[in-house]
Amino acid sequence: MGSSNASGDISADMEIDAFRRLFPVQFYERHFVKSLRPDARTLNSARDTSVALGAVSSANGSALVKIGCTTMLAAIKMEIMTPSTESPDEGNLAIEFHMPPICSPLVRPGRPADAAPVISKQLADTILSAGMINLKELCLVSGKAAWMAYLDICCLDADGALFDAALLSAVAAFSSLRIPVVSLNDEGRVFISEEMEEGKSKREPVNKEQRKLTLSNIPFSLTCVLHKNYILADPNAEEESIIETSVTVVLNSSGQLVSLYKPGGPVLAYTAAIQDCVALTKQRVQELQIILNEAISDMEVD
Amino acid sequence: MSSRAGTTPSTYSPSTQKKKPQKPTFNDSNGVRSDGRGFYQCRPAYLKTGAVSAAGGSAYAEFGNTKVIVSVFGPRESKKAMMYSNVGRLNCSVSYTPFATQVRGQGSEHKEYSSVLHKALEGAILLESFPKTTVDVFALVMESGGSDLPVIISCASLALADAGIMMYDLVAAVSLSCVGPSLVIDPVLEEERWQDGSLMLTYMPCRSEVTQLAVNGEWTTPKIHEGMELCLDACKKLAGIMRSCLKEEADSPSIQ
Amino acid sequence: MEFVSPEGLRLDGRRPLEMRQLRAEIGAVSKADGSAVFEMGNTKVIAAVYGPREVENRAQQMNDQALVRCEYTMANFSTGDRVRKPKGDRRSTEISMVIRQTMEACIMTHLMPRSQIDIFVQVLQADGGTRSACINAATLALADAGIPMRDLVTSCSAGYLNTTPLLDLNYVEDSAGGPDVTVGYLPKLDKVTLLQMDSKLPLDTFESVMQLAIEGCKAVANYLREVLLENTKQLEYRRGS
Amino acid sequence: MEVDREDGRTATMLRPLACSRSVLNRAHGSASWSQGDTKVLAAVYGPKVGTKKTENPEKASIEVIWKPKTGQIGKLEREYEMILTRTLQSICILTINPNTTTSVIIQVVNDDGALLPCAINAACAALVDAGISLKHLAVAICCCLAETGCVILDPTKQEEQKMKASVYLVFPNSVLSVLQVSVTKIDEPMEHGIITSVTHGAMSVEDYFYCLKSGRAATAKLSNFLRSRLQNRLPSDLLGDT
Amino acid sequence: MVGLSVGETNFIRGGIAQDLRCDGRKRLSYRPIHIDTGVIPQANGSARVRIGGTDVIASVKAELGRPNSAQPGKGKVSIHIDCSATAAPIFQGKGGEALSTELAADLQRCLLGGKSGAGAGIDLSSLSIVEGKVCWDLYLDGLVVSSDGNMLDALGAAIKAALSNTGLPKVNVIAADATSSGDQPEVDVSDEEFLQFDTSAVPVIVTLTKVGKHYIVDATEEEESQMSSAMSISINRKGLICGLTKRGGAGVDPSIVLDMISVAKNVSENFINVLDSEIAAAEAREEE
Repeated sequence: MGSSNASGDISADMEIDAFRRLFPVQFYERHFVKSLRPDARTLNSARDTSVALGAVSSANGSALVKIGCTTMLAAIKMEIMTPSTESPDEGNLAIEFHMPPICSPLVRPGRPADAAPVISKQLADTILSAGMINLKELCLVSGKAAWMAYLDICCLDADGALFDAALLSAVAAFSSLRIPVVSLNDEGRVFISEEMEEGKSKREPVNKEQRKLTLSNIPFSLTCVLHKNYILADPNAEEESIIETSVTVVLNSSGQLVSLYKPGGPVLAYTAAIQDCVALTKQRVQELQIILNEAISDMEVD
Repeated sequence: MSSRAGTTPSTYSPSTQKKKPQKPTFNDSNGVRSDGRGFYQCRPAYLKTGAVSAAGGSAYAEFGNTKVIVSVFGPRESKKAMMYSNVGRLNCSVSYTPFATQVRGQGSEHKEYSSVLHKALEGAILLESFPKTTVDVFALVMESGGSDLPVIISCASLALADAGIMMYDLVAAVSLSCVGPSLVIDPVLEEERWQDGSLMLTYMPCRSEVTQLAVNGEWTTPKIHEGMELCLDACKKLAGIMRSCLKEEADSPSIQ
Repeated sequence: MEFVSPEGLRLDGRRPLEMRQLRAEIGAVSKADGSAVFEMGNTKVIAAVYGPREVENRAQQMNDQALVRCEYTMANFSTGDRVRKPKGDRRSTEISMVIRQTMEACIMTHLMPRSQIDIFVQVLQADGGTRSACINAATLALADAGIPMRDLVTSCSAGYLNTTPLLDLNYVEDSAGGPDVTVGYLPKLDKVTLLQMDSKLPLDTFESVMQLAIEGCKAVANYLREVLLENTKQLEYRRGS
Repeated sequence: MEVDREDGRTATMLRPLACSRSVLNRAHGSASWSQGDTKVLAAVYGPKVGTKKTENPEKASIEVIWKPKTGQIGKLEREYEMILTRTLQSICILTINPNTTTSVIIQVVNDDGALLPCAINAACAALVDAGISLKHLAVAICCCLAETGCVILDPTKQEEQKMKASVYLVFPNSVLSVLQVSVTKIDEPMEHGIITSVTHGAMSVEDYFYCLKSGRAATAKLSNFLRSRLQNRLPSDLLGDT
Repeated sequence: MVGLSVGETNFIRGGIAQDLRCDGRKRLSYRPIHIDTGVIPQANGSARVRIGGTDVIASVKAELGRPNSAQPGKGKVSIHIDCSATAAPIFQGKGGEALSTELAADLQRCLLGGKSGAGAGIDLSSLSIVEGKVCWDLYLDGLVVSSDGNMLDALGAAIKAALSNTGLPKVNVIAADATSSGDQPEVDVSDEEFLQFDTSAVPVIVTLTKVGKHYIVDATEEEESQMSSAMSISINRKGLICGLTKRGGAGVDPSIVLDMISVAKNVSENFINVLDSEIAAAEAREEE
């Protein structure tokens, strides 16, 4: 890459697009000096975020989340399993993050994206360690039957901050989750009881009141990228590809730090930077909480 | 912080206990289907281009509960190191999300649909306009609600148009089911489950060309004639909707 | 289990030193440059040879010799119980390699530099001795394709069960777990190019078993030669008419 | 604030360290690193011609292949691979050999807690052994937070499972340079900057910074050990050149 | 891939236009068909069909299985096709997979009828033994040994021949009244009595390949390389259409589609008769 001086000299008589492609770092730095980003955001602000619940009717709970252009579709399907002997009164949670080839030019069919299993793992770690879900609530009959919640998150459009969007969609999908009312038959198999069927449902449903999960300590995250002394919140794909140091902070709604994730990167994070990131995340948590609550109340009105 | 992942136990999805699945009955006298449509009435279509910003072109289609996104990438370098070719390549792949179907699936590629999609679009694209390179058409079925394949095909042709790939014409696709004595167009999942036969037609209305036709089940010649007529008619209407969707997109001031 | 009855007969009625019925047919695949069907009793394989032709993968091209490739596949219905056989499992990769090495040794690869020869063998019915049958079929196919060879490489197996050396094991005898010696042999040069053995065998017995397999190879070679001569006559006749 | 540890260590005590270099003949560089019973072997091949997928005309690329002790590679291992790749990328001088790939192969010999930090230390030592140009060394440490709020360092597997939360941290080793490096505009010394941070479990923000502090304090020891091990073999004229 | 020069291309196309193809056939005539049955002894039924240079083998294997809960009164049939690398080098490794799955899907569509089983060539309810408990699972395996065009028709014919060669062992249910649900009833598979399979309803597949303005049947590989599109139509003895697929990207006018269907119908009558007599001859040869 050319030195910054060289680029400075020729930048005057260069098309903006060409300059952006050839000297991306310099292009971005010129914006940063003015506390701006190429997409007209300030350094610390996140993109527009929207949450729509119940997007998939074939699932028990689902949500469509957009952060800027990054789009995530999360859906939960509930299935029955026999709980493990170590924890007979607990259900289980399986979280999978998919990057189908539609989401990004970098993903080709047949070869899963490198990022997908990593984000999958991060999501599972975060959701379980945040203590958002009490697995005991997923139990139906102790030692016999419990719910296995399959949470699948599909990335529909990858434009940076995938983890943030995925986590938000996961949380939103859980808040839209309606557990079906089920009963047990003679063979110990669980089936969906249909209340409307002439009212004489022979068997008492096992989970009459347990239709929703109580979500406590909901985790929210914010990814920032670090470049020199600048901290950019909620990067898009272009910013992520140019600035390689990223810090993802996950805080839950009670203010606890669930994860501080900085996988390498050329910029070292000093205490001050970390504190700034945490502070930005705190603000973001409040924003996201409002957005999520609005989405939930919207759904309940319907 | 203990990792709960590991061996996932075997699970099953609780199904409704019914005595026996009932074949849907069609009241011939009034000709109304379970969702209130007439036999020859398609579901309302919602189409939108530019659904995926990362793609060269994309489209979203929603026909009732069937929801599909198609992204088009390219023309770009062929990933497979292949011989020189003076026409471009079309590469199609259809996949389902794990939650698209009633029973949770694997979310893997649907090979058969991929190949039909390829065959349906191939004839509409000017492959010689991008020699040596590949255009990738990737479809994701977010929710399966019946007539998935025709929706994918129509949506893909819209996405190709959005990506600016040269085409002779838009490809519109419609399927119909033969349930008992009656033909129902644009069937939903429940109707597809009980169909005695099916017919899917992909059509370029301006050129009046059938690019793909798949028939299954037992048909007499007059019935095939009737079915094709119905599909052709529906394709023409659908193509009109697709065209107006593209026009709207072009007229509206571009945000990007 | 008794594999040789007191009367000296094997399970399928053969004598210990008797081979199964051989049958060969040249030119079963119309589009191939050379092809052949080879049967040893119930084992039936088909081989097709394509080449010498341009090397597909430039990186594999060799400037001093031809590239020989081989693929061995089993049909779904080739064995008694129907199991889906994924292509490229360990067993078929190993057999592919064995066949390739055996054929490579007898093809005069240096005459065809910068080219590629593909040998495809397809097992239609498997009843023991598939790898021998494949080698024999491949030899015929190569000869049919007119590819220069040092000699007609032939192969035959021999085993040792119930203290009796047995020629040309069938599936039941093969799966008995006894020693099984497969030999690939160049009859004119009197050289062994392939020698494989499962299980263990005392050294002096081994020699007699191997000798038996070599005798089997010679018999196969005689038969192949006849088939090829017959085929050539046919070609000549057709050309003359 | 004292905790009882099964092996009798105090909270901030590390397990015995061991490091040997050039343990493999064929590899361009290799090292084995152990902390107590956790032992990792790292081998470096390269810089070599890159595959088409990883080739970058401007930068050398680094790939990490994680070989678990037993079984198949899963999501956890993929995550480790990614973290290692990005951590190593940040300490290597990538502009020297563009268009090349350097492979780092990590073989887990035994896992008794703090596996990822141990692997990072091993990889770093192996890179030095292979003569790959580095900006600085990196040292990794695992801090665990007990329910009581006290921090223990370098936990065993048993301890790791008992704890409420844990933090893996990677710090740079202080640069000993003849040239005056002028990058430190910040008032903190360079070795206070975090290269990598991975946390598990929920904790308060204060607890995290407390872990950070404890981790930093301990890395000095680790750095010294690493440096002393690497210096053993280095001809004296190369010293101070990193 | 067939590499043809411009001259060869013109020769093939010109021949087709003049109703005189390279091998002397007319547009709607077949190459000689040769059928052998019982070629795979360990299968329940098998057949080898050669049409010109195309050589395919089909085998039928029947196993006892459990019917699908959605269709308790029906057996199961699965079709699997393999393209052997012997037929063409491009089929080596996984190269033949795409074509194999496509052929299998087309055959499935043509032979098994609609989702409800209406119009199926193979009557699935005849495979049921005890409703909801035991049924026959038929595995139809096809192998393309040598290919010179028209593979789908050849495979369809081979499967038809293999099915008529199939004898399913008679099954006697011993303890059918096992009331305890979930238990599989005991069955006895006879090894003497065999039930012949009824194949009268199995359709034939006629592929019309469109070259230029004309359509031909039974195209060779060279002719197939010149096609703009092809229509495979499966027709049973009653003249009903049991399935239809189109190959090739180029579009065709709807009226041409209908014309092709009627042409295929005419051709099929003759083709069914030829196949039946060939199968009968093969069976007779096998008896000897």
